[in-house]
Amino acid sequence: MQNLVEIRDLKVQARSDAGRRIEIIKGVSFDIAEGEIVALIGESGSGKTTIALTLMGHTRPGCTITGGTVRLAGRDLVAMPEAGRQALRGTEVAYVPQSAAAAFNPSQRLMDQVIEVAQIHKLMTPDAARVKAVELFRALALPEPETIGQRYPHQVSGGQLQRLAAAMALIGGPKLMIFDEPTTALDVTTQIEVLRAFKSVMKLGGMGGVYVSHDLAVVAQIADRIVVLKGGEVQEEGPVEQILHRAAHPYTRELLAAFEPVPYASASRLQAETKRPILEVRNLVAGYGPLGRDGRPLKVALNSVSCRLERGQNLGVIGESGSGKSTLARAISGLLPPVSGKVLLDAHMLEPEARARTKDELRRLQIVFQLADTALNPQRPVGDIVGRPLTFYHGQKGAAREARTDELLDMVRLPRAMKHRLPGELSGGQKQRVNLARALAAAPEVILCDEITSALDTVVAAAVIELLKELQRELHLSYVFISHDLSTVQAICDDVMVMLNGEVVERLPASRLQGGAQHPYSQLLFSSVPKLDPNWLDSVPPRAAAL
Amino acid sequence: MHTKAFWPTPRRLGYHMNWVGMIAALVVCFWALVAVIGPMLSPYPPGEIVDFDYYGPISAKLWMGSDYLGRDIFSRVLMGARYTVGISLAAVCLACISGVVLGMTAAVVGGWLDTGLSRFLDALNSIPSKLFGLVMVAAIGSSIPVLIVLLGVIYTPGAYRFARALAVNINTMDFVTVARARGERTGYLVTREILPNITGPVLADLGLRFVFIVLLLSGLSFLGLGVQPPNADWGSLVRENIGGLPFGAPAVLMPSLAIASLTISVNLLIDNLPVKIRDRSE
Amino acid sequence: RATAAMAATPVRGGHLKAAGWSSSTADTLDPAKASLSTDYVRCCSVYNRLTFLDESGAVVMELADSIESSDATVWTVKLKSGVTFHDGKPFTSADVVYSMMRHLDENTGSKVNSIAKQMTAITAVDPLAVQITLAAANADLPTILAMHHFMIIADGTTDFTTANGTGAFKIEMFEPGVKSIMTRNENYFKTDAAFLDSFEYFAIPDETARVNALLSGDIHLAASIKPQSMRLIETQSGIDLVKSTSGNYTNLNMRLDMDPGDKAGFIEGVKNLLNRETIQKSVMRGLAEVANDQPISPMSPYHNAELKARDYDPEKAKALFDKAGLLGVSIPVVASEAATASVDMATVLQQSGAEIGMNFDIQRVPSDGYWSNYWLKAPVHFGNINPRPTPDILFSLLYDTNAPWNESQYKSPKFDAMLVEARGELDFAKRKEIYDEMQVMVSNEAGTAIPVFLSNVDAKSSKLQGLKPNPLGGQMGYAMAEYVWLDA
Amino acid sequence: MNPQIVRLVLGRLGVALVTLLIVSFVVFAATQMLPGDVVEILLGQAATPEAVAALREAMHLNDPALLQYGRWLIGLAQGDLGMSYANNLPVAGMIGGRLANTLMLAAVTAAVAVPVALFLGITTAMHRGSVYDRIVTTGIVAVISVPEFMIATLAVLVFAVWLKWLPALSFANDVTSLAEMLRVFAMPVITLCCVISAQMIRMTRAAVIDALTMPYVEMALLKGASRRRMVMRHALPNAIGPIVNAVALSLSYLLGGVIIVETIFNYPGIAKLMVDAVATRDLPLIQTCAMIFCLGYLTLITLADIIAILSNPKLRK
Ligand SMILES: Nc1ncnc2c1ncn2[C@@H]1O[C@H](COP(=O)(O)OP(=O)(O)OP(=O)(O)O)[C@@H](O)[C@H]1O
Ligand SMILES: Nc1ncnc2c1ncn2[C@@H]1O[C@H](COP(=O)(O)OP(=O)(O)OP(=O)(O)O)[C@@H](O)[C@H]1O
Ligand SMILES: [Mg+2]
Ligand SMILES: [Mg+2]
Repeated sequence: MQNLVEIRDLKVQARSDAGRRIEIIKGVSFDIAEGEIVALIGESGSGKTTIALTLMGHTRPGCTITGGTVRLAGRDLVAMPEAGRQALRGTEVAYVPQSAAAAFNPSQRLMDQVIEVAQIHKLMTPDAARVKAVELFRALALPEPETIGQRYPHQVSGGQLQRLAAAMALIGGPKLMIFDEPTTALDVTTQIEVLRAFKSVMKLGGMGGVYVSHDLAVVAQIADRIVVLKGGEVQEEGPVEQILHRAAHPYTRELLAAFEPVPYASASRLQAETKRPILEVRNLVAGYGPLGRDGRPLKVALNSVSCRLERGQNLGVIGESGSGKSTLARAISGLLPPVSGKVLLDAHMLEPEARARTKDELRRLQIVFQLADTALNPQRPVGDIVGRPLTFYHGQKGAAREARTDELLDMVRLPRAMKHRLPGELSGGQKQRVNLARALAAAPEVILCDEITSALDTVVAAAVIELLKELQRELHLSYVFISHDLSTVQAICDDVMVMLNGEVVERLPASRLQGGAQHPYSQLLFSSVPKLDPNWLDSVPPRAAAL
Repeated sequence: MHTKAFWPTPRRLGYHMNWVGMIAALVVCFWALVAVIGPMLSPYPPGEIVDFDYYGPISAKLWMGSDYLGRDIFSRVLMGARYTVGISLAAVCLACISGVVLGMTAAVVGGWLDTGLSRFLDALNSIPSKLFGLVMVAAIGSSIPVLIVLLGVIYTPGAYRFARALAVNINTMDFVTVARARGERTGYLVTREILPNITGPVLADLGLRFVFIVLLLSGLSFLGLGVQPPNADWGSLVRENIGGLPFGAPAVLMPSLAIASLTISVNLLIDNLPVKIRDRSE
Repeated sequence: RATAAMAATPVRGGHLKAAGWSSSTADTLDPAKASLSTDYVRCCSVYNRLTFLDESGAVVMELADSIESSDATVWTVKLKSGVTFHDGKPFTSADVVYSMMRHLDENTGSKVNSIAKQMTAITAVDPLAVQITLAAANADLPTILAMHHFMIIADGTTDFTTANGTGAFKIEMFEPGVKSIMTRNENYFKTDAAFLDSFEYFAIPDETARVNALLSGDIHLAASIKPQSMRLIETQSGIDLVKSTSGNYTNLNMRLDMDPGDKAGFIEGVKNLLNRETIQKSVMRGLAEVANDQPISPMSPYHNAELKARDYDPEKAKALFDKAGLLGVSIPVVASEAATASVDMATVLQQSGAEIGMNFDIQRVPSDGYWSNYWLKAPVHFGNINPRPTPDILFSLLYDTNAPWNESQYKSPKFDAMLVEARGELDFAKRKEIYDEMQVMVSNEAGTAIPVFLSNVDAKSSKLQGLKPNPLGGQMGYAMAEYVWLDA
Repeated sequence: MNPQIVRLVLGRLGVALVTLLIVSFVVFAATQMLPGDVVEILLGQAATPEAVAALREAMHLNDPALLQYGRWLIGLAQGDLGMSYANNLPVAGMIGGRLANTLMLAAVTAAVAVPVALFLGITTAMHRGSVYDRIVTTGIVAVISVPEFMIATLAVLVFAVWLKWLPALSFANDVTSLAEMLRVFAMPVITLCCVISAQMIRMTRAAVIDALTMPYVEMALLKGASRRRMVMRHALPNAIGPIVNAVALSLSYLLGGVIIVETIFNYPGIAKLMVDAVATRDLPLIQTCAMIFCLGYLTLITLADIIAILSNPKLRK
C-alpha cells in the first residue's frame, strides 16, 4: 500500500557565500505511513529543517532541490508547479515552526492568523473557521478558548503561542503535520504541557507527522519511528524502542551518551574546606526601570537574593525563563547596579557599579554569556578578542601576548590557527570556547556562566562541560553556573539554588536533586525533565497550574 | 604541526563585485584622478575667452565646445572636477566623521549627552538646507573652507541620526557588555567595539550623502552661492550655461553628464559594494 | 510697409502680462521709495509726473502745463486742469506741494532726498500753479521733475497699500514680491493713451525662466534679456526685440582712499588693462558701446565725443602696476550677479591680469544684500548705475565731493565748483563746454572704470505693439503701460 | 486608550516642543549674524546718523541680543509675529497667502508623489531582482542624480516652449477650473516628484524587503499564501513605521526645499519669501519663515513617530 509520504534520494543544494554550490542534503530516502509520526533527529546543521521544508515543496532562499522526489499522497511536490504547491500548503500539509513567537505576525490578532489558512484556500466561511478555531483551542487546552483569539501575539505566553501555532496548522485539516523543534525554546515545565497537547490532537486526528528535534527524550514521547541524520545523510532509522535501546550507529550512541548525566565529583570536596567563601551575595535587590518612591525599581527582577560560593566549588542557579537568573549575574558583575544588598568577593565588599570597581576586582570576577554569537565582536579576529584582556589587565603586548593567546587557545582545545578567524567563521561550540578563553585570559577566580551551553546541541554541550571541569582542576576556578537545564547543572555543580520570580525558593546540594527537593516548584521543575522512557509523558500527572 | 603563516588564502577570503559595481568604481576613480591631475591637462586657462562664438559646438580646437562667454568647456569641466569632487568629498568626510563620532558617543554614553545632542542636531536638521546655506553664506561670505564646513554642518545631523541608531543596536550586544564589565573606557568602546561593526552601513550612507552634497552644491550655485569665478563647480557650469539648453549646447550637456556620471556611479558603487567573502561552508 | 502701418494703429482692449527681473517684499507703491524697476513700472502706470522725457530725451509736459523760470532759480509750474485722481478727487496744486515736500522729510526715506534738497521752497500759488524755489540756479529742473520718484500723489496720502494716482491704470491687486494687477482708468486725462483693459506685472528673477515664459506664450514681454539668450529668441517667430542704449553701465570702483586705489598708478593701470573690446564683443555680444570711464552716454547731447576710449594696453598697465609696487600682489575684486555682467567683466580683467602677472582675486558675493554690504564699501568692487536724465544728476549723485554715492571717493573742489557753475548756466554751448571738461576729469582722475554702456534688450511677443526705446531705460523708461497695445 | 501610548505620544510632543525651542534659538542666532544694517537699508545711504540712531532706538536694535530674543519669543508665543522691516506690514499678513500657496503645492505634490512612490516601492520589493525592479531602481538613481534646476528647465523647454502643452509659469495663470489647476501645477509637481519620490521609493522598498525576511512572512508562505498576500497582509503592516518616517522626511522637503522650483516657475511660495527677506535683511520675516519650516518639519516627523507608535501592536490595547 501507498505511504502518506515517500521521499526518495532527495538532494538539496545551497549556494555558499562565494557562489560555490554545496550539497546539504545528500540523497535522503524515507517513508511516513498514514497516521505515523516520524522523528528527525540530529545535530545542528544536519539538515533536519531543510528536509522538513521540502515536504511542503519549499526551500529556504539560496537552496534548491536538485534531485529525487518527495511524494505526498502520491503527488510529487518537486515536479509540481508553484501554484499547485501553494494549494497544498496548509490544506494537505501544515507546519509548526520552532519559534512561534517569531512566526506570528505581531500586528495581527491571533484569530485572524489562525483562520488565515481557511481564508486563503476558501475552505469555509470565516465564521465557521472561527468556530473551528475555538474548538481547536479547547482541544489544545488553551485557557479562555473563546476570547484568546482576540489577543495579539505579544499578549500570550510562549507555551500558549506554540499551541496556537499548532491550531493554525490544524485548521486546514492537513494529512501531514510538520513540527520543527516546537518545544526547544520552552521551559521544561511548559514543554511538558505542550507535548501533551500535541500528542493528544495528533492521536485524535489520526494524522501523519514529522517531528524535528535534537532532544531524544522529547522525541521518545511522541514519535513512532526515528530517523537519525548527520551531515545531510540518514545514519540510522528505526522504531523508537530500537533506537533507544539497540542503537547501532556510533553517532546515535554518542547522542544517547550525552544524554546521561556524568556523575560529578567536586574538585575541592577532597580538600579541606576554607571557611571564607570566594563570593558572597547578601540580600541583593535589583530590577529594571526607574526607581519608584519606595526606592525600588519599577520592575523588580531580584528580590532579596542571598547566596555563597566556596572557593573551588560551583554553584548552580536554576529556574524558569524570567525568574531572574541572568539578572543575578548582571547584578553581581556590576553591569546592573543593585539598588540594595551587598556583593563580597573574597570577603571584600564590591562597589555596586562595575565602573567604580578596581581593575583587579574586575579581573578576578569574569562573566561569560549565553549567546556566543552576540558575545563576540563579529569584526575582530579571535586572537584580538582573547588577547585584549591580556593587554588590559596584565599589560601584555607583542610576542608575550601572542604566546599567551596560543596557550589559552590550547587550553580551550582550539587550534592555534583559529586566531586569524572572525567569530562568524566558527561553529557554535567553537565560539563558546573562544568566549571562555577570553574570560580565562583575565586569570579570574570566579566565572559567572550564564546559560553557556543552552544554545549548543547536546553532544557539543557535553564537551564544553567536560572542558569546564578540566579547567577548574587546573586553574582552581569557581563557577556560578546558570542554566535552565537540570542535567547540565547536575553535571557540574556542588550546590544548586532554585529561583522563581526573582526569589530563591530552595538551596540544596546537587547530589540531592533527585527526590531531595522540598519546595513544590522545585519538585515540579525536577519532575518535568523528560526521561528517555517513551512512557514517561503519560506517567506524569497533568498539572494545570503550570499554565 | 609546522609554523605556516595562517594568512587566509584567496580561496577562503576574497572580494566579490559584479560588473556594474566595477564599472561604477572605474568611473568614480576616473573622476577622482581628473580632480587631482585634471587642471594640468587642460588646454586653456579656465578663465580665458578663446572663442568669439558662444555655445559653440564640439571641434578639434574645443573638445567640448565653448561656453556662454566663449571659454573652453573642456578646460572648465576639468577644473570643475576639483571643486565638485573635492568640496563634496571634504564635506561628506566632515559630516560623516563628526556625525558618526558624535552618534557613537551619544549611544555609548547615553543620558543627558545623548538627549542634548539629539535635540540640538534635530533642530539643525529641521532647517531647510538651501535656506540655511543661503543665510550662512550671507552671514559669513563664501569661500571654499566656508562651503565645506557649511555642507558638512548641514549633513552632520543626518549622519548622526544614522550612526546613533546603528550604534544603539550594537551597544546592546553582549560583546559590548563584556567590554564594559571588563572596565573598558568609552574611547575603547567607541573605536574598537562599535565602530568596526557600523562601518559597512556608514560607508553606504556616506556615498548617498556624497550625492546629496554634490546636488546641494549645485543647488547653492543656482542661488549664486558657490565657488568663486573664474573657477566653478560642475553645478555652476550647468547653471551659467543653462541658456544653451535649447540648442543642446555641449556647454550645458557636458557638465550635466559629468555630474550625472559621478553621482550615478557613486550610487551604483554603493549598491554593489564589494562583498567580503569567506567561504564558511568548507 | 502696409503691415507696419496697420500695426501702428493702437487697438483697445486686452490683458497684458509682462515680467521684469527683480521684485521683493520691499516692493512699494510709494514713488518716493521706489527702487526696483518693478516699482517704477507699477508707479508709472498708476501715477503721473509733472514732466517726462520722450524717446529723444526731450522734456514733455505731463501733469504740468508749463514750467518756466527766468533765472533758473525760481520756477513756476502751471498745472493741467480737469485732471482727477482715481477716487474722483480733482488734481490741484496742494497735491504737488504735498508730493514734493515729502522728499524733504527725512522720515519718508525718499531715494531722491539729496536731489530734492535743492528745492528750498515749494508753495501753491493758486489751485493750478506751484512755485518752486531752488537754493541755486539749476536749468535742469524740468528734467529732474521727470524722475520717477517725483510722481504726484494725492495730498495727505500716508497709506501705500493701494495707490490713488492720476495715472492710466488703477490698482486692482498689489502683493509685494508677487505681482500687481492694474485696470484701465476710464477717466484718464490723456485721451490717446491707456489702450489696455488691464495690465499685470511681476518679476521673474531667473533670466532663463523669463525667456522661457515668453517663448511659451505665458507673458507678452520679458524685460532685460541677456545677450546670450538672443540666439534662442531670434530663432523663434512671433518674438521681437527692443534694444535701447540708454546710459546704463556697470563700472569697476576703486576707492581712492583705500589700498590699493590710493597707490599712484593702480587705477590708471586697471583702466588700461580693461579689455573693453572683449567685454563689448564676448561678454555683451555686441549689445554695448565701448565707454571711457565717464558716465555721460553717447545718447546725451552733452556727451564729449572728443574723449576717445582707452586702448587695451597691457604693457603700459604692467609698467604702472610695477611702479605702484603691486605686480603679483593679490587684489580682491568684489563682483555679484546684482551688478549686471560684473562677474564676467571681472573674469575678463582677471584673465588679462594673469597674462601680465597681476593677480585679481574675484570674490563673487550673493546678489541679496550686495548694494548695502559691498557697494561703496569694498576697496575694489563693481557697481551698476541706471540711466539718469542729465549730467548734473549723474555728477551730483556720483562724483561731487559730498555725493551720496561717491563710488570711488573722488574729491575735487575744482570739479564741485564746475558742477555748480554748469547747473546755473542756461546757455547750452557754454554748459556743454564745462561738462566736456568734467568728463575728462572724471575719466582721468576718478577711481571709476566704466568699460562699456550696456544696451537694454526687452523681448516681446509681436502682438505687443507701441514699445519704443527711451533714454530713461527699458520698457519705455518703465512707463510703457499707457502707450502699448495688444494686437488681437 | 492605552496609557502607555498616551505617555509615549505626549513624550514625543514634548520632545518636539523642546526641539522647537532650540530651533528658535538657532534661528535667532543665525539671523543675528547677518551683516548689513537694517536701518541703513531702510533709510537709504543718504540717511543722517541721527536718523539712523533714532530708528535703531525705536526698533530696539540696541538692546542686548538675549533681551531681543526673549521679546521675540514671547511675541511668537502670543502669536505676534512682528512687523516686517522692509515694508512695515505685519509679518503674519505677508506670510498668510504665501503659506497657503506653499501648502497647496506641497499638498498636490504629496497627493501625486506618495501613492506613486509607495506603489513603486512595494512592487519593486515584491519583485525584487526582476527586470522591473532593476529598471525602477536604476531609474531612481538616474533621477536623483540630476540637479533639480536641470529637470525643471528641461521640463519647461519640452512641455511649455516646444510642445506648448503646459504653461511655463505656475502662478501667472489664474486657476478657474480643476483641469486648469492640473495644467498649472503639472510642471512644478513633476519636478518635485522627481526630487522627493526617489528617496521614498528606496526607503519603502528597503523596509518592505526587510519585513519580507521576517519568519512570519515565511510562515504565511507555508500557509499557502500568494506573494501578494504575503506583502500586503504580512510585510506591509509591519513596515509602516519606517515607511511613514521616510515619507515624512521627504515631505518636509516640500516646505523649504522647493526654493529652486519656486524660482523657476515663479511660484510665490514661502521659500522665495524667505530668500527675499534675506536679501532685504528683514529679520522678523526671516525668523518667522525659518520657524515655519522647522515647525513643519517637526510636525511631520512627530506625526510619523506617533503613527509608528500607534501602528505598533505591542503598544495597542
Ligand atoms: N540558505 C542557505 N544557504 C546556505 N546554506 C544553508 C542555507 N540554509 C541552510 N544551509 C545549510 O544547510 C545545512 C542544514 O541546515 P538546516 O537548517 O536544515 O539544519 P538543522 O538540522 O535544522 O539545524 P538546527 O538544529 O540548527 O535547526 C546547514 O549546514 C546550513 O548551514
Ligand atoms: N532590560 C530589561 N528591562 C526590563 N525588564 C527586564 C529587562 N531584562 C530583563 N527584564 C525582566 O526581568 C526579569 C528577569 O529577567 P532575567 O533575564 O534575569 O531572566 P532569566 O531567568 O535569565 O530568564 P531566561 O532563562 O529567559 O534567560 C524578567 O521578568 C524580565 O522580563
Ligand atoms: Mg532547524
Ligand atoms: Mg537569562
